[in-house]
Amino acid sequence: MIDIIIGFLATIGVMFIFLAAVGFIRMPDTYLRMCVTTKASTLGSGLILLSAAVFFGENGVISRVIAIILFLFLTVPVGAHLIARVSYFIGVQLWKGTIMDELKGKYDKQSHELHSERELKK
Amino acid sequence: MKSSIFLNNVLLMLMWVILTGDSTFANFTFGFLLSFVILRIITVNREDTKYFRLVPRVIAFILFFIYELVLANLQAAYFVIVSHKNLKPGIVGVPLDAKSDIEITFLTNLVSLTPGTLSIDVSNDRKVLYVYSMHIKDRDQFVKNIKNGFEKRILNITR
Amino acid sequence: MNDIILFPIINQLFFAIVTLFLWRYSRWQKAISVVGNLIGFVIAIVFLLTVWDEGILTYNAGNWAAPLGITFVGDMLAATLILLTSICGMAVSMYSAGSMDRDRLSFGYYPIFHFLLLGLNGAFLTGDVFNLYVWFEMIIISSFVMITLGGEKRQLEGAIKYFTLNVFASVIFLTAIAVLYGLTGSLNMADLSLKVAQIENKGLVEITGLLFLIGFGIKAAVFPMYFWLPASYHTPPAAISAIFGGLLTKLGVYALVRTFTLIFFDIEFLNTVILVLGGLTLFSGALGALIQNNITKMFSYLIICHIGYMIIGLGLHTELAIAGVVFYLVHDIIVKSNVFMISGLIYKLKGTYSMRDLGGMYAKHPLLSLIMAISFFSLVGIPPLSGFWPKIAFISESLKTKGGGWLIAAILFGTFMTLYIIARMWAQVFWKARPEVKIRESFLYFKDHRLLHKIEMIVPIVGLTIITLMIGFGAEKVQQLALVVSDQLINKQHYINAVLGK
Amino acid sequence: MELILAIVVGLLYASGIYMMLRRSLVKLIIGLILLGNGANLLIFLLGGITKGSPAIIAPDQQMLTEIYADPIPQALILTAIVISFGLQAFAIVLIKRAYIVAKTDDLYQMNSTDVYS
Amino acid sequence: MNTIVLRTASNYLLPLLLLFSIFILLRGHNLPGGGFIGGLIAAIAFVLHAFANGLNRTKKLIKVHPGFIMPFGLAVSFLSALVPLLSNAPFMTGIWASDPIPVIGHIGSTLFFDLGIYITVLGVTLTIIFTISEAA
Amino acid sequence: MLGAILTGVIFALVLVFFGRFLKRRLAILFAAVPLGLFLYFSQYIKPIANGDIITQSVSWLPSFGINLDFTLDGLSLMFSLLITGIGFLVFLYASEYLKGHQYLDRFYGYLGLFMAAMLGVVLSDNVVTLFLFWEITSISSFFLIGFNNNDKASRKSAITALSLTGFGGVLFLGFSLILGSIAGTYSITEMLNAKELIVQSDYYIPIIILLFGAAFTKSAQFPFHFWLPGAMRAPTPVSTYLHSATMVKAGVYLLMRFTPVLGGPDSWHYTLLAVGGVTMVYAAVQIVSKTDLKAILAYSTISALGVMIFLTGLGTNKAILAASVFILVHALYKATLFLITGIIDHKTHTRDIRKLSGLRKVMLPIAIIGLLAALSNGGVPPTFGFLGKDLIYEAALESERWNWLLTGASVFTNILLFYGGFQVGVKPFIGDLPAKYEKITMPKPQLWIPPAILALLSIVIGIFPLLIQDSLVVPTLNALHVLEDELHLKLWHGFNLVLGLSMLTILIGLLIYFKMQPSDKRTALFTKYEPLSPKAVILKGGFYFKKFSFKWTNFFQNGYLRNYINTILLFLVFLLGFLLISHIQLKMNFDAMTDITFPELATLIILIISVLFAVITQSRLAAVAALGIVGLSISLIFLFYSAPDLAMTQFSIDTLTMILFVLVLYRLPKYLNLTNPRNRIKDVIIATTFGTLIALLALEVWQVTNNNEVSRFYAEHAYTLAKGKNVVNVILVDFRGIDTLMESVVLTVAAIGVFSLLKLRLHQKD
Amino acid sequence: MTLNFYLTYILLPILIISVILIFIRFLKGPSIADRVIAIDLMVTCSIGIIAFVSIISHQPTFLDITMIIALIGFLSIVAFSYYLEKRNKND
Ligand code: NA
Ligand code: NA
Repeated sequence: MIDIIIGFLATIGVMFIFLAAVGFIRMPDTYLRMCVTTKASTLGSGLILLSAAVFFGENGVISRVIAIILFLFLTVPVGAHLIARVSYFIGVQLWKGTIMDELKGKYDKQSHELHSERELKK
Repeated sequence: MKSSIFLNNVLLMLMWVILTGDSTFANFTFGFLLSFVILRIITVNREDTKYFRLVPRVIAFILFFIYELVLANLQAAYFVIVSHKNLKPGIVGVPLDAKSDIEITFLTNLVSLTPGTLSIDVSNDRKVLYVYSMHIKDRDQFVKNIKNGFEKRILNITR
Repeated sequence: MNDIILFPIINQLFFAIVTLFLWRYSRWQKAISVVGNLIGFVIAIVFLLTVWDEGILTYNAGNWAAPLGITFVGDMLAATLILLTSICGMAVSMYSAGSMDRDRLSFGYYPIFHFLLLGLNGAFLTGDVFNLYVWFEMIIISSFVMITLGGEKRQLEGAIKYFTLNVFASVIFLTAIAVLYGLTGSLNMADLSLKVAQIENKGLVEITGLLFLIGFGIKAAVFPMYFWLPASYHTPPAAISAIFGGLLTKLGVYALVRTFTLIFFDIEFLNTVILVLGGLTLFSGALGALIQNNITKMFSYLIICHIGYMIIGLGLHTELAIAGVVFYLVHDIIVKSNVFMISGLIYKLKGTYSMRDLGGMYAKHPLLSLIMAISFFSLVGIPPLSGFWPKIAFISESLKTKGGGWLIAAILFGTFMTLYIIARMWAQVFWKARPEVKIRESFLYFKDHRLLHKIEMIVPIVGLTIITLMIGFGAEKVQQLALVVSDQLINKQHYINAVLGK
Repeated sequence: MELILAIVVGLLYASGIYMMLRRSLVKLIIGLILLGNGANLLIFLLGGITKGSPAIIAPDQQMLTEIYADPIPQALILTAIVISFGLQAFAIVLIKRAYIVAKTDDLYQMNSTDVYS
Repeated sequence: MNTIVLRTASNYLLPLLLLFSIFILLRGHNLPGGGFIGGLIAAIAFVLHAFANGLNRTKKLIKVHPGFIMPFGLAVSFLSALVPLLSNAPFMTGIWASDPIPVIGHIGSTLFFDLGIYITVLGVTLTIIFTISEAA
Repeated sequence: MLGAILTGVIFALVLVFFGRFLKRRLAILFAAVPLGLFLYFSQYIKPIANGDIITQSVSWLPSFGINLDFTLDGLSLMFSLLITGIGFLVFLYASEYLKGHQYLDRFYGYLGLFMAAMLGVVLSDNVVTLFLFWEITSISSFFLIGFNNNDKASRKSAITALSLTGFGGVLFLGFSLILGSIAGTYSITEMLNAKELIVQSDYYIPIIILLFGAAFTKSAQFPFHFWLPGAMRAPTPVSTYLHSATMVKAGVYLLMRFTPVLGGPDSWHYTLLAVGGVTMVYAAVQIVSKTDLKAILAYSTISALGVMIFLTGLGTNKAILAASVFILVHALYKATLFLITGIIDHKTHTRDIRKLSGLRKVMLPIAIIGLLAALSNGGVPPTFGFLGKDLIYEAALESERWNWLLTGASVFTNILLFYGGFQVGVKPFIGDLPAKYEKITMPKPQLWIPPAILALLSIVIGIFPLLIQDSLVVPTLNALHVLEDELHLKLWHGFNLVLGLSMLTILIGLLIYFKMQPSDKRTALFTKYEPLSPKAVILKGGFYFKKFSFKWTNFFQNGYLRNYINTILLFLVFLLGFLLISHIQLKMNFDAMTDITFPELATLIILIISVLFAVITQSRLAAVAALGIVGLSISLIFLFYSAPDLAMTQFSIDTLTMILFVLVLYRLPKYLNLTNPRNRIKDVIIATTFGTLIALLALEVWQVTNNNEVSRFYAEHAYTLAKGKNVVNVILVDFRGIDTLMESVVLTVAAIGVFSLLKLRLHQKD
Repeated sequence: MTLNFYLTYILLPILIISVILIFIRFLKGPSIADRVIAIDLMVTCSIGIIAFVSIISHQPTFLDITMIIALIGFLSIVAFSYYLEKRNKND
């Protein structure tokens, strides 16, 4: 039974990661690639860690795994946000199929401040 | 103010116990003292923050999040595996009701964690969150989804 | 009494930490550093006397008997070098107090200086080959910081070469340690001495020896591996050049002597290589020095040239020749440090290192010139000054080697060239009337220094000169010391027994 | 495995050297880093690699009982890694300072201290 | 970097990571970890904070110049290595309290030694990264 | 004897410190020092004439086998008396000659040091101590020649002189040590017993080559003679003392001293004969082209030294006798001539013989002294010079081979020496006195008494040769182990061939003196052949040597770091390859290797590709990022092989490095300048070779099994003894704690370095 | 089929292949952001790999490494962003 749980969690985890990897290779622009990878990999690694927690079944291991997962959930999106933001700064091009860009022209080139006005109907 | 430090302290103490995986009384005490010292070192006029009072809301939230996560992942899987030709990606500005640092951060992180969307930045006046999405069928619906989904639930917890 | 071994290390570490705590207070640092080095000197003397009386001392750090932990070994070679280091340290510490600018002093000069001395003391004392690597790294990182301290263009350009080649040497050293550990499973040098002797595949032993030779050879500035030295040694302030010129290259020589007497003895092929390299080092250094106009650059090449003697001595590998190496080390460390401090003083007096622009020293500062002359002519080895005596051993031992004629020729050539170079320098810098040279703006000339600073610059030079004279005229004592040292080195069983307690 | 590891070590040494021979200071430092990694792996390889357990004594034991990875090379590498980190940090800043002062990172233009003057 | 998200995250990460670093330090003697890696993590905590909030704020937090942390750490290691000399044991000998205390386990001079390493590495990493970011 | 030498040294030292106060008035008292020493040595004349040999041995450097052994035998005594006697006169003379000179104290200091060293040379019985004093004579000569150091030519002459004598000194060093090793002793007296051993050793030829080199340079023999004319830049007392009477004779002394030890083989005799012969003739010919008094004296000195070497080379009893006597003869007359040249120079401010005449009208006593010296120099009876020349001719005639050639050469030389002596000692005083010299008066007694004494001695000894026969000459011969049965020095030998040759010499000498006045044409002729002179050739050689030095130095030290690395690497690869190929059997034991799994393989492949990527990519940032992947892969490898601590540290450090890189990179330019393709290919080849060798070495060493008893100890006792379960950490903080402590010091230093590199700005340039 | 076999010979290889795919993207780029993301992804994947290794070799201690890897991987992302932003600002 335990083995099945472990196998199941690990399989899902690996699948997520594999999905992320394929997406990462296939997606046409940087933003899309970011979109499919960040969470998939986080989730994937988290699940694999969980399976390890189940496998060892010790208090210490479980508590540590939970800590790691929490930590991942806290940091990975922040990282994604940072790199996405900076990609936009450095002018990484959006894919030609992109339908809208409401960020356009809102960044101050000098101070990197982001404005909310213009075009925003409250 | 004092209570916030106290709460922080307790939180850190728990963290310590989790990390060490040793739930004896002595370890609790040690963790408390340690956190006390650390907080003492780092606290410089930080704003008071609120803490979750409502456990049920948290649990509901977690379940909701997992549901969203799986759903979005399936959607992403479809696009990755089948084709990305008919994707309609774009950047959308989502007006924010969330005000505090923690609320905004929570929200942006959750948006990022959900497959298919990615928070790019929050405007400096904290009014708008710019979100990249890989597939926008309807802009307004998309904004509404976020506001009614994640944002509302987060505010429920934090306020 | 074995505790005394660790005192040189503890002392320097203590003063490094104290000066680091005070790193913005340059005046305190000066005083503390001088005191620290004075204590170091006393320790070194007690240490030498103890080893002299009681034979090789060992100290097992952490109370782990060799070869389990790191063992420090105080043999006569180590004790001698520690004494020399402490003398130079004392001199340069004081000289720095007078000559080093405020900016450098308040950016960690003294802590780094003590770390450097710490590294040297540690390297001389350790009986563990990996620990030796660690000390080496401490020394090179300290020397990197010292050589770039101030961050001027020429300093940096020199430092890049210095850095690259020295790090490369460290990598080779580390490679050699890897190979050695792979072959023997041991790091303790006494233990290695026994285990390497048992290795059946002598080819591998030769290769390991070769790696050590290259790694240490680069650091000792042996031909064809010395390029970093002329590129960099003349770039920092004189106090730094003094400690570099006096001690750092000699560290490479020390390491070569230690490994090639203790671990890789009797490898004929490598000994031949060492002899050839020694000769070429002499030759190359002399040729380089001949064509220099900048006096510090000239002395840099002379460092290389004179390393050649010691390398030849090592390659000859007889008891007398090793004694010669030790004697030469004693002489060279003191004199080279002094020569660089003297150059710095000349620079402070005249504002230039260029021989073309220098002159008139003798007319203006006769007594100072005379003191300087003693060091210069010791460098040449005019008997009975200090540089002469070890050559007796090198030449007479060369006779016993195949191709010794070439070695003798190289030794004589080096001697003659040094004589010529120094005489020419003397004529240019001391005799010649000073050409018209513009007074430099924003340059602190010697005359503008405070009296205390002037004294702090002159006293170490006079002190080292007196020591030089003592080495020259007390050659008998130094030679007796050198013979004891070399006896311990050649009959390595003493060392091994002391360490492994058999 | 050892064969390939040896090849990797050789590759690290070779590419380290190759990078050190380039004109850019940045490449030079990259070269040194690669060399350092090569040396560490060499210690690891020659220390005798094992797929045993880590050199950590089990909670209920007094000593290592199973086949364990030789801890000495590990300790040596740890020290070596940390030391090279110090050197690398310094080197990286050296590049920067050199660039500020000399306005170039081209090694061919840093010859002044060797030229006869 | 001027982003709320990172700022908020780093404010929460800072105490968490400091805690974690001490955890890593204490368990080093028995499990992977130790002073070096612990000090590194502590430094990373402050560095993250600095990236998010600007150096000046972080410096205010630390209160002393990171340069002064280094000699402090060295002094701790050095003294813990010297202590055995008082009881006539060689330099660096491990001195152990007779009974293990809860949480930390055996208290010995090597623990203080590792603590010194921790502090030194913290000081070193902070000094290096702060200096570089200031100059960058 | 040590006392005598020390007296000179102490004298010099006292002058260094107190000279300033003494030099004004009391300079004349300095002469008391050599006088006292002269009297000291005089007391030994009698004992030594009786066959005693005075020895003194002071233990100095027993572990080198070097002691201060002194022997006072006839030869040493003769030289000692010369050194102190002429020294006394020169000291006296100089007190007036350089009166009021700013650096008179230094001058006497050097002179005192020289005197001490010269005494050391002639008294030492230990060949290394002899070398020691020999070098000091060279150095003090250097300082004395360069005494007028504002004059560029003086400095140049000093360096030339030091180069040549220093070169000789170096050869002497080689000579003394090799000889000492072969003989098994440094004592010259003891070497006499080892003569057979030495002469038959393989090193005999090298030994005498080194000895000759030392002696010929010091004694200004062809082709090394040219430093001596240059040395005339020194003040005249110096020329008198060092460069005619004493130091230059040190070479002759050395050869004579070692004749009993090394003499005998043909190589010895013929070399000396040839070099001495060529020198005496060559230098004598040069005299006729010179118009400067000191230049004439310089060449005649060289020629005379040639004669001495020539006689030493002949080596017969007669020849040695002649040489011994000639040393004295020459010292007396040549010193006189130099001293009066000094007086002339002092009074007229010229030394050009074309401008000098009629000085007898104002300085008659000097003229008489000059004439006497010239007569002795010319070998006119009844001077001492006549005696000396007779002995030379006798010796030459008795030669076993080529006696006519040798005699002819001697006669020819002596004719020209005669000419030179008259040019200096007679010519300035005869003829008309130019108007501008009419005001000249007699010099102070300190200036004319010394030459007068010497000139008188030349006459007195000439008339009464017995004064020196048994007291000096016979002991000298005894010291050289030459046993002249019945020595009778006398002026008159009857009418014989020797007398005829003497008369012939004088006649032709006079003839030339009157017929061949100095002419510009002749000087021009000599100038024309100047490029062929040894001086020109050797200086040219020096020039080319310097050029070669430039080439050699700049070839290696060319400023390009890549060349430095390449040179070291080539050297390493060459030796490593040689050793690997010649010693190693490349046999692989594949069975012992661990199996590779897919994750490991993939990690290694990623590692390899990212390394290659870092090397190839043109983007610095990409390269740095690739380094991050290298670090990650390596830490995975560490993990696969159960090294968690390592994996952790490796990963952290590599990431940190990457971060530092990234923070630093952004202001740097792109990779703008690339190495040219040819160099790149070369680099690839050398780098690959190096990498391959390391890989081979790794495999080879890996196959050697070692016995890790230390790690077994750690595994067994880490917990029980060091209370830690993570053995790696226990090693780090306990077993090898020093490493870790010092490693943290390394980090600290690096941090300080980073801080100072980026923050320190110098306010004051240096 | 045991769990160990399943993990070792099926899941782990898939994970490794994913890493290789990510690595290929790293090599291809094209923007530096892609490379940075690739590194981050590889770091995250290695957390998975380490978790597998610790299960397969029964070494729970290996899990501790993942914590440090996650932590430091995050720092590198932050630093890269910091750098890219600053570079952009200064251009
Ligand atoms: Na460490
Ligand atoms: Na550790």
